[in-house]
Amino acid sequence: MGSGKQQKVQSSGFTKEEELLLNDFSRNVTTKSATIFYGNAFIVSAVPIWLFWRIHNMDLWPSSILFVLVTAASTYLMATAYKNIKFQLKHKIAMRREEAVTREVNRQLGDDKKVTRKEKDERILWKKNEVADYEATTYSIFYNNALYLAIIIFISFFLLKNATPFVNYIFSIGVASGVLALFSTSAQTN
Amino acid sequence: MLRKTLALCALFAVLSVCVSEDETRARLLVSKQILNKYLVEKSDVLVRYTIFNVGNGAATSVQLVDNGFHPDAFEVVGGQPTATVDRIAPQTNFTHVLVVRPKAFGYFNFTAAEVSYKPVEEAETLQLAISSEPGEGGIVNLNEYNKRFSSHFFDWVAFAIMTLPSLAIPFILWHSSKSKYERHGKNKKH
Amino acid sequence: MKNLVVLLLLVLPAIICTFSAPNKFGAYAAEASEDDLVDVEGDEGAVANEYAETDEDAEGDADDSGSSSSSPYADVYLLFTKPLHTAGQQLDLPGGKPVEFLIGFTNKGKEEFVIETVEASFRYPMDFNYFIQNFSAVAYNREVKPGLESTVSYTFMPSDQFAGRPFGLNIALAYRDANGIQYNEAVFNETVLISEVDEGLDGETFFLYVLLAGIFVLLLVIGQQYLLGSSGKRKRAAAKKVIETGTANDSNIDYDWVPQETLRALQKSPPKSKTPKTSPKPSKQASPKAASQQSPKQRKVKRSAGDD
Amino acid sequence: MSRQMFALCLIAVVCATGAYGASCKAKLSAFSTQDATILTQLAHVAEFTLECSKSEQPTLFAEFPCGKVVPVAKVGDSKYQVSWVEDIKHGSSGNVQVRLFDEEGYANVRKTQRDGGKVSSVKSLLDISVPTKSAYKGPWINAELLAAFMVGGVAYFAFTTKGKVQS
Repeated sequence: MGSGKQQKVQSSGFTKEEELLLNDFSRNVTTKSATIFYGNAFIVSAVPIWLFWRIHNMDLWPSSILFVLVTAASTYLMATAYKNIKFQLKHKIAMRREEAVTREVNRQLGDDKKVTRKEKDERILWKKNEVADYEATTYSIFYNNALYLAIIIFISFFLLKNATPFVNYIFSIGVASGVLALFSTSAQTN
Repeated sequence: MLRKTLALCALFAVLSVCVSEDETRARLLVSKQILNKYLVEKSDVLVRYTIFNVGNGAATSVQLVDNGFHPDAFEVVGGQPTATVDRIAPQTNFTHVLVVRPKAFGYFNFTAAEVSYKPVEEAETLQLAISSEPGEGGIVNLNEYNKRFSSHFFDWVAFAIMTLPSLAIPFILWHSSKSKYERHGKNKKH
Repeated sequence: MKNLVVLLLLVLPAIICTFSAPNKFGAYAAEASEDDLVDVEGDEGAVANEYAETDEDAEGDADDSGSSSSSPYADVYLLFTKPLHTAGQQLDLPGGKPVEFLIGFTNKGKEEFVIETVEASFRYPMDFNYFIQNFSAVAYNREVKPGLESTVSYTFMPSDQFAGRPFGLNIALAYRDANGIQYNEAVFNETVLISEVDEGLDGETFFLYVLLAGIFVLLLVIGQQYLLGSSGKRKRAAAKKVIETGTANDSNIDYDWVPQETLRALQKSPPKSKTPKTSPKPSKQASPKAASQQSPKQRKVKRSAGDD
Repeated sequence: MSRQMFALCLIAVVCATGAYGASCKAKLSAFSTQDATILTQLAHVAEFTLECSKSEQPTLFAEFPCGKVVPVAKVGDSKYQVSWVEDIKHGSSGNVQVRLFDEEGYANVRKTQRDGGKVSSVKSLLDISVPTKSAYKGPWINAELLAAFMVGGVAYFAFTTKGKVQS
């Protein structure tokens, strides 16, 4: 988180365009992607309830309050993890894609002589940003979901196999989402 | 005093009888065992009767009768609850198997079986022996058992179906974008 | 006497503590079944031994296992069915495996007997007064009518932690006759050896693990192959590009980390001098943050390069 | 219902001519326990009725492939039962050849055993082959283990791919 602020402080010295550029690469997410993140986080947090209901024989209604609370917490943590991993990946992906994107934009605008160099660069930049954003978002969701489910299954069916479903549920979901959220930030600050 | 002497006399009498009879007498130990991990309604209950002849004479006309499985409560699916063996040699054992299925669930007291035999070939009276008692066992409801011990295969399949979109959709989106731009680069190259 | 009791009180907890899990059970069992034990324990004079505590009451029962408290009308026979045991040999019990035995009881008298309990216990082979592990006393309360034979079965599990050591195994059968007189017969009172079960690896689980390891390795290999395949190509392609294109290729130039100002400046300057070429490779090393923070510096450097 | 169907494998089979002039026929029905998940051992039961040319009902002894000779229990009018249990681990399926001896044959068997000969050399009264079925020993692989490995594989893939993307 600290680094984000740092960036902002530093960015004050830049031009407007630079700021815009930096903004694109900052942690801040638009409402659209926030919706995607929270929606996904909610789905993936709610799905394990099925496991605990059917396989660990947890009663659905008596523990519904627990389900709601834990799912909400997990949703928040997962969304954080998505955001952080996405932010982390976006730069790298942008660097990777720049060549291909440049080429693509060049080809699209190849014949059009009216487009100025600057406009072309801006388009490339914009396109690259878009592509990187898209890929980072999708990959971040995939990555976090996969790890989340793996951790939950491992904890609830192996580590806490013999614990009561109640404890099992809280711990497996809590640890899974907590660990993911934690590692997503720690990896970023490195 | 009188009683004591009487008892002593009786003891001697018995002892002398024992000594005289010891050469040829058969002696049976009968065990009745339920070889089940779980007793489940409408499922096999495996009963094994083992007759050990620990005497030094052969037991003849050995008849094993188990009235413990009432036809109202149990269905005999394999073997018979009554069996006759002509001869059990000394220092050998005889095994008889009965498979029943309980018709209902609940607690059931498995009682002992009875064995009658002639300890000596020419004996007129039958010696009656009572087997060991498996004791009380809880017969589990079949549905309950299935719920608790089934492999939950279909629950897992359902879980897989539920989690698949959250993993596959972001992955496919990411992968398509990735391959699009990477192929792009390659095509251009060659 | 008092001294001895005090000594016992001191020594016993120490002994119990030296044995971990199973002995917790043992100690617990001893505590729990205390009430039964008053009558059950001790072969000799157990009936009169009612003052005794669990652990002390066996005093003096070791030296004489002669069943003085057995009824002359009762004939008792013990048979180990698991493991099968022939009389005369030393009994070898597998540690960690259930041991089953049958006790045949023949009523030779005219009055009925009631088989009350059977209890097995491990004791020190040197001194049968000391209990190592008490197995739970099983209450049968089985009537044996005159002339009848009855069999009771008992199962216990010696801990595999005891493996390789000899123990005194005492099996006590408690019964009473029609007059209510209690008898307590030591059906078995010998030193047994607890043997180590040399199971090695359970074949089934071993194969399961092998199978799982195989699947895992396969997954790894597939994943690796897949990743190496795609990334390898990509890397090679990237490397080639760096070598071949050089400055000549316009499309290869990395513009996005170049600030707009510089770009503007570059546009004005002759095409030859627009050298700022950052191939993907070097920039890869820099962390994202560093890259974005570097831009002002780069700008300066590049500017100077352009001015030259 | 299907379990019951499975469990009750009634097979009427086998007739063979015995020695000693008396020819006997056996009508056999076999039963094997089907669900090993609730049992500690498996049982196989063969019940058969014997129809001999002579009206008498002989005392029978059975020899198993392992060489063990045991008396056969009579469970009714010319009805006999041979039954045995085996460990779940060694549970097998297929036909088990059981050789039946009458008392005369059994005496021969004992004699051969005493002389150190092979029991198989003694002629039997009748051979029956008891069909045994293997029992259901639970799922081949633990569902949760499978699930764990699948999701673990996906997570591993995701993790390594992330490394590749970031490097």
